[in-house]
Amino acid sequence: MVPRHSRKQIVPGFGVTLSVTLFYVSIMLLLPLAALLARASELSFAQIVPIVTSERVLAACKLSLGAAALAAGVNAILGTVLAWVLTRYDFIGRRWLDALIDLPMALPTAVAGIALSALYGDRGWIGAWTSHFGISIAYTRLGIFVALLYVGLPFLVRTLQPVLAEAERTQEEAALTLGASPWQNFRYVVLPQIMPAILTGAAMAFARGVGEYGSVIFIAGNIPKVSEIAPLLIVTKLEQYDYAAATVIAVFLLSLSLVLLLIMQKLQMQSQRYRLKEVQP
Amino acid sequence: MFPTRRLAVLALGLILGSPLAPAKTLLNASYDPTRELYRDINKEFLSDWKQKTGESLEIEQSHGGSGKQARAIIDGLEADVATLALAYDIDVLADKGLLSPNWQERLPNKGAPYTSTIVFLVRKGNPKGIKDWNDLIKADVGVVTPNPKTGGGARWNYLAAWGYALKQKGGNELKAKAFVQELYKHVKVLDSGARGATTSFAERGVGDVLLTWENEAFLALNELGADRFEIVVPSVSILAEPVVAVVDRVATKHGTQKQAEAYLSYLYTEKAQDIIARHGFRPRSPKVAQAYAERFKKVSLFTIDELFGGWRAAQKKHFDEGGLFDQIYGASS
Amino acid sequence: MTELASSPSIPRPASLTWNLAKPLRANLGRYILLAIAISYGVLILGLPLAVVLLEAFKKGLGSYREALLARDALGAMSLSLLVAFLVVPLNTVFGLAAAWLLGKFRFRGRNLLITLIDLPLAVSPVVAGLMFVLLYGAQSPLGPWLAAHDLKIIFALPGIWLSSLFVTLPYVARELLPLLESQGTELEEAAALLGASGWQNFWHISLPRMKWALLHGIILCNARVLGEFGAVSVVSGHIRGKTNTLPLHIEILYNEYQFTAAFAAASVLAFLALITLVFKRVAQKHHTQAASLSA
Amino acid sequence: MKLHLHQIEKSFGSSSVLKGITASIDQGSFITLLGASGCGKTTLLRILAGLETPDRGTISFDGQDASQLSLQERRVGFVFQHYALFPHLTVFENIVFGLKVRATREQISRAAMNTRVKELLELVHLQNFADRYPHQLSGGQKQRVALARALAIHPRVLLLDEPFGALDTEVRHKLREELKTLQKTLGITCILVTHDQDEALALSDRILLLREGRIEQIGKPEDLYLNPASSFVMNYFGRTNELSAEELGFSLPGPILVRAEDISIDPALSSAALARLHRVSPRGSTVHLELAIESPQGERTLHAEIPRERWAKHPVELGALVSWRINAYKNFHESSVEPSSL
Repeated sequence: MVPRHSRKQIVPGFGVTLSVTLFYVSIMLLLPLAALLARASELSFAQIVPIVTSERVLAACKLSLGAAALAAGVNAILGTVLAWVLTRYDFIGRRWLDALIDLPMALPTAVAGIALSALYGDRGWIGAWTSHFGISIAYTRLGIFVALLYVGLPFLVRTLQPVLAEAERTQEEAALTLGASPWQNFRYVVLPQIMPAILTGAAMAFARGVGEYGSVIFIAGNIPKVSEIAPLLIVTKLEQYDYAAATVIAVFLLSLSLVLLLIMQKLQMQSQRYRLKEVQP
Repeated sequence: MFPTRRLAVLALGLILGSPLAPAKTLLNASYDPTRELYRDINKEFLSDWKQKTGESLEIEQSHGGSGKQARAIIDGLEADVATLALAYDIDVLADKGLLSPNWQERLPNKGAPYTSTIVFLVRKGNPKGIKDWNDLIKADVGVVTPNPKTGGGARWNYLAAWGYALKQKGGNELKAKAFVQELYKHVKVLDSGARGATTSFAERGVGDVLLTWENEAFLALNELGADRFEIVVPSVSILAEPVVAVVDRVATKHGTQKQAEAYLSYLYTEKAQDIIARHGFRPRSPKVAQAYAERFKKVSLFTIDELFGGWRAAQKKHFDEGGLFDQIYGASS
Repeated sequence: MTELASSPSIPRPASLTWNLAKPLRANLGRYILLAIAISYGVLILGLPLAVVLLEAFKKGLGSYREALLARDALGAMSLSLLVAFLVVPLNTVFGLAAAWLLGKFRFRGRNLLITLIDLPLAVSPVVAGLMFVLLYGAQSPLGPWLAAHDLKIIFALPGIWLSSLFVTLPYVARELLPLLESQGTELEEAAALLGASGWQNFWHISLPRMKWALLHGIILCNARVLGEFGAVSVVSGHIRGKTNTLPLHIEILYNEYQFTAAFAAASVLAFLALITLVFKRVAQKHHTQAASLSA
Repeated sequence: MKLHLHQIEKSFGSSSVLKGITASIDQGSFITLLGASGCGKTTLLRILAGLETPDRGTISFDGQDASQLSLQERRVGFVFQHYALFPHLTVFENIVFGLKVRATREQISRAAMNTRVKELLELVHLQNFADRYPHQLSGGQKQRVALARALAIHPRVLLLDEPFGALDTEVRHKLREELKTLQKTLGITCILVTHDQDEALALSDRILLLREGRIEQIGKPEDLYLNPASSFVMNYFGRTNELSAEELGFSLPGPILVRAEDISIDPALSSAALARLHRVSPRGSTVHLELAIESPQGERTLHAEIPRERWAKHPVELGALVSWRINAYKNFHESSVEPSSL
C-alpha cells in the first residue's frame, strides 16, 4: 500500500509515520490510560470527593507538590549554572561531569534512595555533619527535597544545554562591547531568551518529582501527613485492596501532570515566537 | 559475557508459561521474614518428596509485604500456596473465591504451623533501659516499626501494644488508644515492611528500639552482629500466628493440589519443626519446643481472638479506612 | 514536556580565556560560577555514585565478583537484558517515526500528540504499574478471558515488558524531536526534488544528521529500562530467579541484609550508563574532528 | 582619539592569523581594513574591540594601553555583519541598552537616555520605529538600528564588520552614503572591514590592505590605485594584465603589469601590434573587451576597458583586427620607474 503523497508535503513519510505513531500511542499509551480512567469512573462523584479530600490524601499531595516545586525551583537556578558552565567553559573533567548528569536515569531509583539515605542519614557523610548542627535530613521532608533534587537535575541541564549551545554568541559580544558586565549580559540578553527553556525543564523536573517513588520512600520517614508522599499513598491504598482510592489518587496525580505538560507546551510555543533565527549568509 | 544459553532457556520458559516447563513447580507466595526459613524447608521437602514419590518437584519463592502478596495473588499471581503473616490476608483470598472460607480447619493449629511474638530489639547494653512496653513512651526514646497499613508484622506490633495497655490494671479501650497514640508519636520512620524497618534501625541507626517479630530479632542478631544489638522480651505480648494455605483455584488449575497439600503438611513434621525453631520461629511440636526451650523465653501471650475477636474484627476496627489507626495518626501529627 | 531535550554534540565551548581582556574581577566571577556548578553537581550526583561504588567494593573485589556471578544475580541481569532487548528497539522505531512526524509536519492535533508522548515522563511509575494491573490483572474485564486461555500477562515477562515500554516510550522521541524541528526540511525537500524516494531520503539525508541524538536517546532509553524499579515492582510477582529484574533483585538483596551485594549489582548499572555515555562523547569528538578536518 | 597598534600578532591553534601589524589611526578618519577572506581583517577588528586578545603586541587608545581597559572603559562601538540585535527587545530598548547598562555607574538620567535615543532615531531616519521588534524590520532598517545602538554610548571609535555584507546592492549603496555623511558630521573615527574594493575606494580616507596577516600597503585610495606597492595590490584593484617585457620590446626584468583601462585600441594599423576582438561586454560606464593576441608564447587574451562614449563613437565588430597600445604600466623589479607615457 503506497502511502498517498499528499500534495502539500513533498517531504516523504507522512503516511507511514502517522500510522505507526498513532497505532503505537493508542496501544501502548491510551489503552492503559483508559483502563485507569475506566476504573476510576466506576466511582460516583459522591464517592470520589471524600477520598480526594481526606486529610491524609491532601497532606500527601501537598507534600509531593511542595517538595517537587521547591526542588524544581532550586534546580532551575543551579541547573542553569551547571548547563552554562558545561556549554561555555572548557575544564578538566568536563566530559565526566556531563556524563554524570545522566546518572539519575541509569541508576535504579531504589538504589538512589538507598544511597541517599546512607549519605544523609545521621551516620552518613553529610548527615553526620548536619546532625552536628541539629539538622537531620534523612527521614524528614528535607530528605524528600534532596531526593527530588537528585531526580530533577538532569531535566534542567539537558533541556538547557542545546539552547545555550545554539544561542547567538554575536548578541552576547554586542552586549559586551556596549559595556554590559558579564552579569548584565546574562541578566538582560541571555536569560530572557533561555527563560522558556528553563521553565520547560523545571516543569518536567516538577512533574517527574511529583510522581517519584523509588528514591523517595527510602529516604522519607513515610509518616502519614508528615512525610508520606502521594505515590506511596497509592501503593498503600493498593495494598489495602482499596483499588478505588488508589485509582482516584492516581487519576488526580495524572491530571495534575497533564496540566503541567500543557503549560509547558505553551511555554515552548511562546519561546519560538520571538527567537527568530538570524539570517545566515 | 552473559550466558546466552541461559538467557534463551529463561526466555522460553517465561514466554511459554509453566505447562511446558519440564517438572511441576509450586509457587509459594510468602511474606518478608520467611526468606531464609523456606530456603531450608524447600530443600528438605523436595528431597523427602523425591524419595516418597520419585517425582522431582520444583518450588519457586516470592517474597514481599504480606498485604502486597495477597493483592498480587488476587490480581493473578498464580501461587499454589500462600504462607502469609496474618489470617486476614488469606481471608481476603477466600473472599475472592481463591480458596474455601474454612481454610483454617484444613490444617492443624488453624493453619499456623509456626508462631512468633513481638519483641524489642535495642542497641547493645540497652542504653535507654527499655524493659517493657511502657518504657517505649519515655521522652527520649525513638521507636521504629513498619506501617500497619502495609506491613503484616506492623499490625501484630500495633495489636501487641494495644493488648499490653488493655491488660494493665484498670486498662480500657480509652487508655489503650492513648497509649498506642503516644507510642506512634515516638515513631520516626514508617517503612513499608518488616525488613525495611530492621534495616532502618540496624543499618541506618534510626531510633533506639525496634518493634519486630521474635524471629526477625534472632535473624538480625546473627546477620547484623550479636555484638551490636540485644533482644528485650516484654512482660506480655501477642501470639503472632502467621498462617499457610493452599490456593485451591490455582492448585487445581496447575494440577498441583496433591503436592501443595503435602508441602504444607510437611511443615508440621518433626524435621520441619526443627528447621522452623532454628530460624527463630516458635515451633508447634512440644518435643521441638522443649529442645529449644532456653531460646524462646517464657512470656505471657494473649491471642488476637481473646482481645480483638479475630482478625476480621481487628482489621475493621483498627486498620481499615478511618479506623483507629487513622484516627491515631489524625490526632497525633 | 520536552524532557531530556537532546544533550547535543557539545560544540567546543569557548575556552576559559574568552574574555581575559577583562580585569581579574570579572574572571573571578567565572571561577565562582565554575565552583558552584561543580560542587553542586558533585554533591547532588557525585556523592550518591560514590556511596554506591564504595559500598559495592567495600568487601573487596572477590566478594564483588562473587555477588555479580551469583545465580540469582545472573538471572536478574539476563531478564533485565531480555526486557531491554524487547523494549529498546521498539521504542527506537517509534521514536524515529514520532519525531519525524512531529518534526517535519504540521497537522491538527500535533500538540496533543506531543503532550501525550510526554505523559509517561510525568506519570509516576507506580501509576504506570497500576494501569497494567487494572488492564490485564485477574480482576480486570480481560482477567477471566486471559486466565481461561492461560495467557499470563502481569506477574510474568509480558507485564514487565509492557510497563517498561510505557515508562521509557518517550525517551528516543524526546531526544530526536528538537533536533528534527530545528533542522527544518530544506535538505529533505532538496533530496526529494532530486528524486530520492522516502527511504533513500531518510537513509542518506536525515539519519546521518541525527545520528548522535539518536544514539543518545537509545542509550538513555536502555539505561532507563534496565534501571526501572517502581512500575516493574508493581507488575512483577517477585518470583525469585524468574520475574526479578536487576533493580528488584537489588531490593531483595538489600532486604536480606546483603548490602555489599546489592550495591555491587547497582554499580553494574551505574558503570554501564556512565561508560556508554562517555564512549558516545569520545566517538562524537572524533567524528566532529574528522568532519572538520575533511570539510 | 589617537589609536595606535604595535606589532599585533594572533594565532588560533597552529594557524597564525596576524603576523605583526603596526599602524596608527588618527582622530576622525575613516579607515577600511581591506583584504580577501582569511587575511585576518576581522580578527584585527575584534582585537581592537576587545573581543579577542592579541598573542603579542599592544593597542593604545590615546596612549592608554587597551589591555588595562575593561570593555566598558574602552567605549567602542561595534556593528556586526548580521546585526546581532536583541530579538526580545524593541528598537528603543536595543538602542538604549548601552546607556542602560552604564546608567548606575555614570549617573545617566532616564530623561537623558530618552532624548539621546530620539536623537539617534532621527539620525538614522527611524523615528517612528521605536517600539517595533527586530524581526519586524527590513535588513537595511536592522543595520541602521545596530548603527544607532553602537553610537548611543558616544564611542571613541566605531568598528564595523562587513556591515553591508548581508544587504542587497541598492540598499547597500544608500547605507554607504548615509554612513559616510554620518561619520563626517559626528567626526568619529571609523574602522570598517570589507573585502569589496569598490566599498573601500568609495568610503575610506585611508585603506589598510591586508594579505595573509600582514599589511600589504596603507594609503589613500588613489595612492593604492595609482601607485600600488606590489603586483598583489595592483591586482586587487581592477583587472590587470600581465605581459612579458619582450612582447612590448622593453628591456626591463620581470613582468609588466598593465591595467585594463590603460589599454586603448585603434583601427588596425600595419605598423602597430595587432589583436583580434574576441568578446565585448558592456559594464555600465565602461565596456569590457577581450582581445586575442599572438605572442611568442602562443595565443594570449588581453583585457581592456574603454569608456562607453568612445566605444559608441567607433565600434568594432567581433572578430575584427585592431591595433592596441598601452598607456601606462607597472614593473615591480626596479624601484623608481615612472609610468612611461608611451
